[in-house]
Amino acid sequence: MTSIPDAETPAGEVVLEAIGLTKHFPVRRKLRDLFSRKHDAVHAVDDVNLTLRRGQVTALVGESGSGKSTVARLLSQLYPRTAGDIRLHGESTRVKSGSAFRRYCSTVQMIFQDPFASLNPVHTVRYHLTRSLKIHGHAGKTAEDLENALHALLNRVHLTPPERYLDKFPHELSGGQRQRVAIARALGAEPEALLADEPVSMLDVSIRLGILNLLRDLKERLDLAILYITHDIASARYFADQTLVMYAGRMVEGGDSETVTQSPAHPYTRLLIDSAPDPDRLTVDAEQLTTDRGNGEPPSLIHPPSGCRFHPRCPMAMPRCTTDLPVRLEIGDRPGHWAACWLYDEATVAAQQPGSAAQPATAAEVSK
Amino acid sequence: MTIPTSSIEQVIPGQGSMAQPEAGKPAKAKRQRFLFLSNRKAAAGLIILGIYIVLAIIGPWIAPFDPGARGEDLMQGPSSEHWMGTTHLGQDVYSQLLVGTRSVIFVGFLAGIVATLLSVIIGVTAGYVGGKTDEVLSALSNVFLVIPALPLIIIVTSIMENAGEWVVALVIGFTSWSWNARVLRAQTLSLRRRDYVEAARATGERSGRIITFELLPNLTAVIASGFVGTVIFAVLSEITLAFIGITSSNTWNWGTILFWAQGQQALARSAWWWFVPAGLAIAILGTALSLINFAIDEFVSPRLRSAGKTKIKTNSGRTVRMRIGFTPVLSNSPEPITHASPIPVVDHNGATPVVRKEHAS
Amino acid sequence: ACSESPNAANKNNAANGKAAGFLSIGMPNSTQTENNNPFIGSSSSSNLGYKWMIYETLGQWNNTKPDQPLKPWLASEIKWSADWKTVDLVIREGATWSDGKPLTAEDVVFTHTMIRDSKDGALNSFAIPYDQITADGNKVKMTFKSSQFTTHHKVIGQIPIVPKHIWSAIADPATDTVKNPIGSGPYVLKTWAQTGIILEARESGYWQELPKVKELRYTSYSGNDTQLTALATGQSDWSFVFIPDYEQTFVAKDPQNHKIWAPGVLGIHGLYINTTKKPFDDPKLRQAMNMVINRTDIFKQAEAGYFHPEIKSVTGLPEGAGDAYIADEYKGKTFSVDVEGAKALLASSGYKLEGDVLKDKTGKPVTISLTDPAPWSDYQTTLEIIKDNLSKIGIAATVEKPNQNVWDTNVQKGDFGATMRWTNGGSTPFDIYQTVMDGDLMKPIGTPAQQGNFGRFNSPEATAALKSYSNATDEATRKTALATLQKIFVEQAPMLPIGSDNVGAAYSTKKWVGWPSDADSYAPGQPTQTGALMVVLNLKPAA
Amino acid sequence: MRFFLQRVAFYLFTAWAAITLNFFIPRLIPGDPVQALITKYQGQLSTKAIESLYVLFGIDKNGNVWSEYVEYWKQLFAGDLGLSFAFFPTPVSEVLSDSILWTLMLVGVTTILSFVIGTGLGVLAGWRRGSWTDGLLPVTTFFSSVPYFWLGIIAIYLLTGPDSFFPSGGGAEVGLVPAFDMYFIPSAIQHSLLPALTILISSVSGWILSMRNMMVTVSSEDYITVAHAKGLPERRVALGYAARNALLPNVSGFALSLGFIVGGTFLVEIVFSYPGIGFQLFQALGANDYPLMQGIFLIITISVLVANLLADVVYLFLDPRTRKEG
Amino acid sequence: MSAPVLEIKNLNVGYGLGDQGVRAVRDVNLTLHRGEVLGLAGESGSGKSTLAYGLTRLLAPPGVVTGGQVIYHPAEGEPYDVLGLSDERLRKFRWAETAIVFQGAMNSLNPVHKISVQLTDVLRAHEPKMSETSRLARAREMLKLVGIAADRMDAYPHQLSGGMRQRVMIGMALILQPQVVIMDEPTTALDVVMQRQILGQLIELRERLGFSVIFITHDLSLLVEFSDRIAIMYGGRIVEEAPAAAIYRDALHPYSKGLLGSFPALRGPRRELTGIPGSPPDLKGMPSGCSFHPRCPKAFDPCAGNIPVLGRPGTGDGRTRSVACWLHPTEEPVG
Ligand SMILES: Nc1ncnc2c1ncn2[C@@H]1O[C@H](COP(=O)(O)OP(=O)(O)OP(=O)(O)O)[C@@H](O)[C@H]1O
Ligand SMILES: Nc1ncnc2c1ncn2[C@@H]1O[C@H](COP(=O)(O)OP(=O)(O)OP(=O)(O)O)[C@@H](O)[C@H]1O
Ligand SMILES: [Mg+2]
Ligand SMILES: [Mg+2]
Ligand code: NI
Repeated sequence: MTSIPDAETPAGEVVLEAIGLTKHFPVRRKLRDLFSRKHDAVHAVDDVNLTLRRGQVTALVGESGSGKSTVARLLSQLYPRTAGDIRLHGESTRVKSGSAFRRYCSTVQMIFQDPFASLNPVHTVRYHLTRSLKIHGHAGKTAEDLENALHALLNRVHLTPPERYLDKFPHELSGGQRQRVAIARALGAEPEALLADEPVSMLDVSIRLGILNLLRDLKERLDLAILYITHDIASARYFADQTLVMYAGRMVEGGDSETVTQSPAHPYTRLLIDSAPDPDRLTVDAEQLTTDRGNGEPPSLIHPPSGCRFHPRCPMAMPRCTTDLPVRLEIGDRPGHWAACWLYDEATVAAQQPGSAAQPATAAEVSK
Repeated sequence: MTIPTSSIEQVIPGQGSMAQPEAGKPAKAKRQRFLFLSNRKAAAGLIILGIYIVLAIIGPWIAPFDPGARGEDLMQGPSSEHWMGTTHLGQDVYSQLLVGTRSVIFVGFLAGIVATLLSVIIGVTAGYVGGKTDEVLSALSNVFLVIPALPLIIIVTSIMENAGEWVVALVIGFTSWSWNARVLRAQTLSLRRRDYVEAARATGERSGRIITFELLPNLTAVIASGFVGTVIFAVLSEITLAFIGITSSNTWNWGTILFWAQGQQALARSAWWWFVPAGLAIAILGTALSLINFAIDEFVSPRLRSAGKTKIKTNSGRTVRMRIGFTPVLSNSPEPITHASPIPVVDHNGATPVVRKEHAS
Repeated sequence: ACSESPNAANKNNAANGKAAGFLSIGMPNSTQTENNNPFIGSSSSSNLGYKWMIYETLGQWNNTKPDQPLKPWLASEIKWSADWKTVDLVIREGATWSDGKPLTAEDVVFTHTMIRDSKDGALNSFAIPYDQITADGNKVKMTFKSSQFTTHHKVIGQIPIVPKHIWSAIADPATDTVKNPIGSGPYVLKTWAQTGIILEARESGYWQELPKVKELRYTSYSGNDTQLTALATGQSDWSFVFIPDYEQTFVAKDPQNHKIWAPGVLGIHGLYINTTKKPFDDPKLRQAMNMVINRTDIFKQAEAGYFHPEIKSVTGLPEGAGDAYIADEYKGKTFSVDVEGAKALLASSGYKLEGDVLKDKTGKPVTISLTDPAPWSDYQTTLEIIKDNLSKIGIAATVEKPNQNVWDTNVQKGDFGATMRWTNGGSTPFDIYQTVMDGDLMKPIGTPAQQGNFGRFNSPEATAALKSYSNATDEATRKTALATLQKIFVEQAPMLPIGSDNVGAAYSTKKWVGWPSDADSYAPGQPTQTGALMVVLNLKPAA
Repeated sequence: MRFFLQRVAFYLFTAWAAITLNFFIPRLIPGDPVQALITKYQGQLSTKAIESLYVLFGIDKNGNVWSEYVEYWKQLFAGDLGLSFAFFPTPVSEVLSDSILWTLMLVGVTTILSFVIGTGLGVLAGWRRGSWTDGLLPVTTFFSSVPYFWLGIIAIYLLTGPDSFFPSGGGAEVGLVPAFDMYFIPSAIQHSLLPALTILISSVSGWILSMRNMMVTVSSEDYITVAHAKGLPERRVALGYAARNALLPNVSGFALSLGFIVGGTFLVEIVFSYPGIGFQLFQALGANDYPLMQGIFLIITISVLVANLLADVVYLFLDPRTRKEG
Repeated sequence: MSAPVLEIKNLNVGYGLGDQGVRAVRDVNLTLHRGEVLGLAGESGSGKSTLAYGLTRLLAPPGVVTGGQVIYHPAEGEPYDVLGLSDERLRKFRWAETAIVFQGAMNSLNPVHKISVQLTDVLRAHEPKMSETSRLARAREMLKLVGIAADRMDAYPHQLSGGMRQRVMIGMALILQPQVVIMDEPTTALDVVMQRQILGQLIELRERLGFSVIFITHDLSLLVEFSDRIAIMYGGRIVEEAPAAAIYRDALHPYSKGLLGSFPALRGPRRELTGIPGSPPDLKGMPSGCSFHPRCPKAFDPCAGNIPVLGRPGTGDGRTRSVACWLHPTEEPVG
């Protein structure tokens, strides 16, 4: 068993970059709105910036529905974006289908959350991998080349000996093995960036570690840029170099993983970390730093709260939070640590009492 | 005319009632292909259907008489010479039945194939492509669903001059695809959102390939069940058309036999041998096809399988039915079943643990 | 409310037996809608024939004895001029409409004038060439543009007379459904329902003795089989329907009472041959075909031994009704199957029988397609038998079963090999021969010939003879013309006659007796014929 | 509400397309009503009548199809379906109103009965799997594979006769006028028993099967286990929880089957001489009676659509998930 | 330690019979004491849910209870065996004495009935004499207890968020004031924030109402935080059972250790993660002896041969815990 060492890697070359990435899903119009001009939309992702660098893992954490998967799908160009830009090696790209899409695919590959669903039950492991190799032209010329390439792929994800797995159907594999096949399929394209959308959340606790270690190992050997999406902030701490926190479609905090998890700046990150089960906290109602005022309910993404989207639940909310969208503010404890929260704007804190605009605990619930 | 059973009523598109291939345990592809045959219903259905197909092929050769040839014995009951008796013209009913099998099977299958192809093309395209295409294709299938099929078939066959089996089959095929198309569209819609389809796209597969290699194999059961349903419908339609004298087919089929029998008041003349066998032949063929359809349904949704034991004997000898909500208790003695050994007092320090490989990954 | 319901009175079904003083009449004519307009063929009153119980004609024609003069009915005297272009009528005194008003010559003039003057001749379904129609007291005089010798029975015997005081108020007699029919007949409409139409006898005012049958119940069954079931079970007392194996399926159910009577009339069924198709343009070939057809088999197997009485005379004229018209030359000449004779005839005409294939003069095998709509099972059976018969002389026939519309179109356009079809019927053999041979009706192949001569039989001689027959003013001319027609028909065999129409009936004597029979064929037996009224008036309760 | 309007728009479109097809298709049949009429009366109607019939039916002028189509819509909006040819000159609307009630009574009631009985048995078969109900399926399957008409004819042969309780055909006793009285109703019911039984026997298996399958599927849902865990009485679990939910998908199937009432069972009407609309359609087909065909197709189309619309609405009530908040 | 409410004695539960059958729960002995939270952990497929459903006879076919007893000690009266109850008595027993909160609240609530109906249903079945208004009042009271406004009574399940639905389920479980509440992964579908809130609420309610809880999850760190005692399952058997703190600090069974070593910790120094090599056993072909031995880093000779029995280990706190491992010789077997 290898333990995961601290994330301390030099900043590599930027592979993929998202700038002001935005995705709104249109909502089917209701009859009432037929005559109004307003178009409702789910604001799934708003103004997201992130950078994936060679040989680095960037974690994206956030609660369910905060838009993490949407970011991944936008980055893999499975969804067209509403606004913003995606830059591959600094070049703006927007592809939908055809050969341009395949070219893009060969650099950016995605791994899905559920290994039970992401492999077609009617095809063998061989079929899945062969397709990936063939589409991206890594299958070689002869059948032998192909066979070699397949073996190499399976070896790379530690499914050895490869012959034992090649002709199996997905249902004959365990969850961990399936996820390895899915990873191998992604690797078949020889990508530079890997978007892993909750790759372990459907797996058993004892198997998770193996997959994470594998990803980590691949990152190092193949110098991959990895986006690791999860809602398990603890695993981000162990696995990722950087961690970004998302709330209701927006980035609220970012920085290197250790800093973000150990000294969270944004009240939401704090809430998240406090809520994570902690075996060391043996008394249940230990003093809590942050209390959730929103009954644990995320806000509506169709009509997101004005200002900071977290303000209805935030115990530290100030009047300004309800009106103005917070900007990224440097925290200053570690380089690169930032939070989008007015608490770190000295002028605001000076003028307004933190928590002065916090709503009573049940307010959010009634408004549902 | 009956609405084909099974596939129609049970699957209500849009409501997702279609038994989804179990998400947790994806259809056990290869092994289950053979498992399908081990289903008693499927086996029985396929054997009967097989016999019919064989008869359809060799029927005209093994028929003892020319089905249209007049004979000396008029309206005779079954005898050693005429196993199923004769008609008012002295024709051999048994030969007519044998010769008629080909037409029935031919029309049934051709119509089934045409309708299935159409439904797959239209349903899957609508479901996969979505958007405007979907709207147009859905509207098309709905129109065909609303138009009453049998009268339409009657009209169209009457437009065709001398409509032979081909025409009848094609007309039935072209008018009866809509239901299956709807079912397939709904299924495709749900499949399209499956991760493995998205994953195939993310790998860089083309749409055509995704449809044919990722979607269609997973729709096989639905398609097959639609096919079987259409075959039943086509067979019943052909027979109905022949019975009411709409089709002008010059060849024999069971409907023709019934048409003649009814025209000649076979039953009123107590000539049951003329009227009953053809009807039974239809019913048995229909039953065989329904059995296959049930089997497909069960294949798709293992929950429907009632095979296996449903009754179970407790240790005290009582028989209880397995049912939801009340798990049978075979015995409630507090004795352990596997006798675990009490752990002997071992010299803890003396033992040498066999250390296993530490690196699994 | 129950006691006021018409159902209260009608509720006594067939099971009540003789005590129920009604007669149930059934026809296999499927559903009806309430329409009592006597001038429209599709009305329920025409379909089921009850219009003849409500409305009457000037004279009564007995189809089974077509050569006999019409029986005076509403006209007490009927007198045609020698050229059959003028008729003088005396209208019966004492007849009244069921609303009590008297029937007068005015009503007769009104009826015929209405038909004559109807827009585009919509009501003139017999295409009668009316000229003048005038009344003088109780006398009516009608003149016509051409001789009515072949159609006089229609003018007098098949046009119902309607009351002027009612019909003059009807805006469009061609599209009025006449919900409340007022006629001069012995019955009035009591209730109309899909399940059955009930007519009840008038209480008074009928010009002759009132009928014994106080109530008539007409039912339209969905088809032959249901009608037959009704007959067999005694639900219908009287009907006209094709009954396969009638001995077993009908008579045997009540041998005492169940009777079939099927007198032939002057209208026949036969195999029309497309005379434009080679080699069937050769009369010799057609003759040979005529010689091998087994009409007895067809009669027994296809027509259940009664329905289309077998035609025996080579002239195609039915036994009984046609006897009087057979030319001397052909008296006693009857059909018989003569395969050897046919072979000899063919051989002598240049055909070769090689094995069982007949080759024509050019050496091509002779084949023919026989066609008729599938649902007509008697025709289909006939074709099967003919096919079998033709194979005896080496002609390979196929039987086709196009759908009825297609068949109709094809037959009219002359796109067929041979087909079983009927001819028009009438009071003389004229209609039969006209339908088959009239050159005036002939149309080129491809143009629909709606009125007749579907086989495109081109014989100016026959056309002339037909004209001469219908326009003749003396019996001798007619006789010659008819003889010519028969000679052509026999020698050229443009159509091979098979059976005749019949106007008989299936009836039960359980409740009512006095039905027409071979011994006393005083009227046609078919309940939808005009003469049905004569039958009803003649019925008496069974002892 | 939005859902509802959307459906209505969709139905209107489908109705338009179907009615248009219904207009054109009958016109493609070769031949015309006059020919059909002459042929129907083989020899009884003189060929001389042909001309007057063309005049009578008003089809002597060669109108173009397009203007006929426009005319048809105009008439339709005026509620005028034209005059039937087969029953000339009865208006189509009258022909329809005479026959539709019979069909509704016989086939409609039977379809509903079949649905109710089939669903009931299906609930039982799905709930008590492994009991005697398992034997139900093969038997009903066999019967459902038998053509209606065959079953009906055999039933007539075996069960009717002069002394039988079952009449061999017809809608009611001869001479009874449709009315809600003590004479007509019992007679109508008596006459409908045998055809109803035929339809019932051959259609019930479909419902049993689909309901059983849905019951089986629903029975393994968690909320059924929860209902058991709550200690609810078995009846409550079986009906209030399992059957209630299993019924939902069958509702739209039922709606669709209502549409088959007219088109699907006309053979029963023919075999039993039942004066319903399916039989009327069959006659219209034989008589090239376009106006009547169009009228009947219109009824079928509209009834299917209305049934579906109703099903949507019923669904809205039965399944709260389709109801939108606000 | 207080008196037991539920004693599970050598419970065996399987799926199917004969050679097709699998034995998913094997000779499980477990005691739930009054007022305690007993955590049940183990990886996926180890038989946790099977145990929970088996002891209440709620397993759907082909599940069968092949042996064992579940002795329930009612608040007053004699203890009795739940598995021996007649169907009628079992129905009465259910929910009134033992309520279950299932894994997915989404699927536990019938989508077509209002939640008020589903709440009062229980009362109608178990307390038929109660009037309709008092039923509704009681239902409202329960909703308030779990922090849901009473005006949501007439909502349908789909109109509630996942967390609210789970609360409704908890409220429903408590409506008859049962002695035992079984919770099968009640929060796995929820967000951590929500999870904490709901569990916090539950623990608080337990304090007030005094019921006992069997809490099932595979998230050991969650269990350690929330439960009093923890039982670890592996391959259908309980392999270790001890107070939460004891397990966390000093797990005896190598499997428990492995499980604890699989969770990255959020706080404190970075611990070395060991994980557990290999994959879970196949229930149909269970390894001989201790079923964990093929994956066990400390396996030695006896492990492959004999199945170790659950017993008190000879450690200092041996009175309060038990383990089934050849490395830890027992002083007395449990059960
Ligand atoms: N195709 C879509 N159409 C409309 N809304 C969508 C669509 N996909 C996602 N959404 C909405 O966008 C928001 C973000 O969804 P997303 O799947 O990205 O969340 P997530 O962070 O990945 O959640 P999870 O942790 O549950 O996977 C959600 O509110 C979701 O309902
Ligand atoms: N219907 C069934 N037929 C056969 N085996 C089954 C069935 N249901 C469950 N099993 C098996 O029984 C074993 C125990 O399953 P169970 O659901 O109790 O595990 P669990 O510990 O609750 O797992 P999880 O954490 O995934 O919920 C598993 O190995 C499973 O494969
Ligand atoms: Mg996601
Ligand atoms: Mg579980
Ligand atoms: Ni005839």
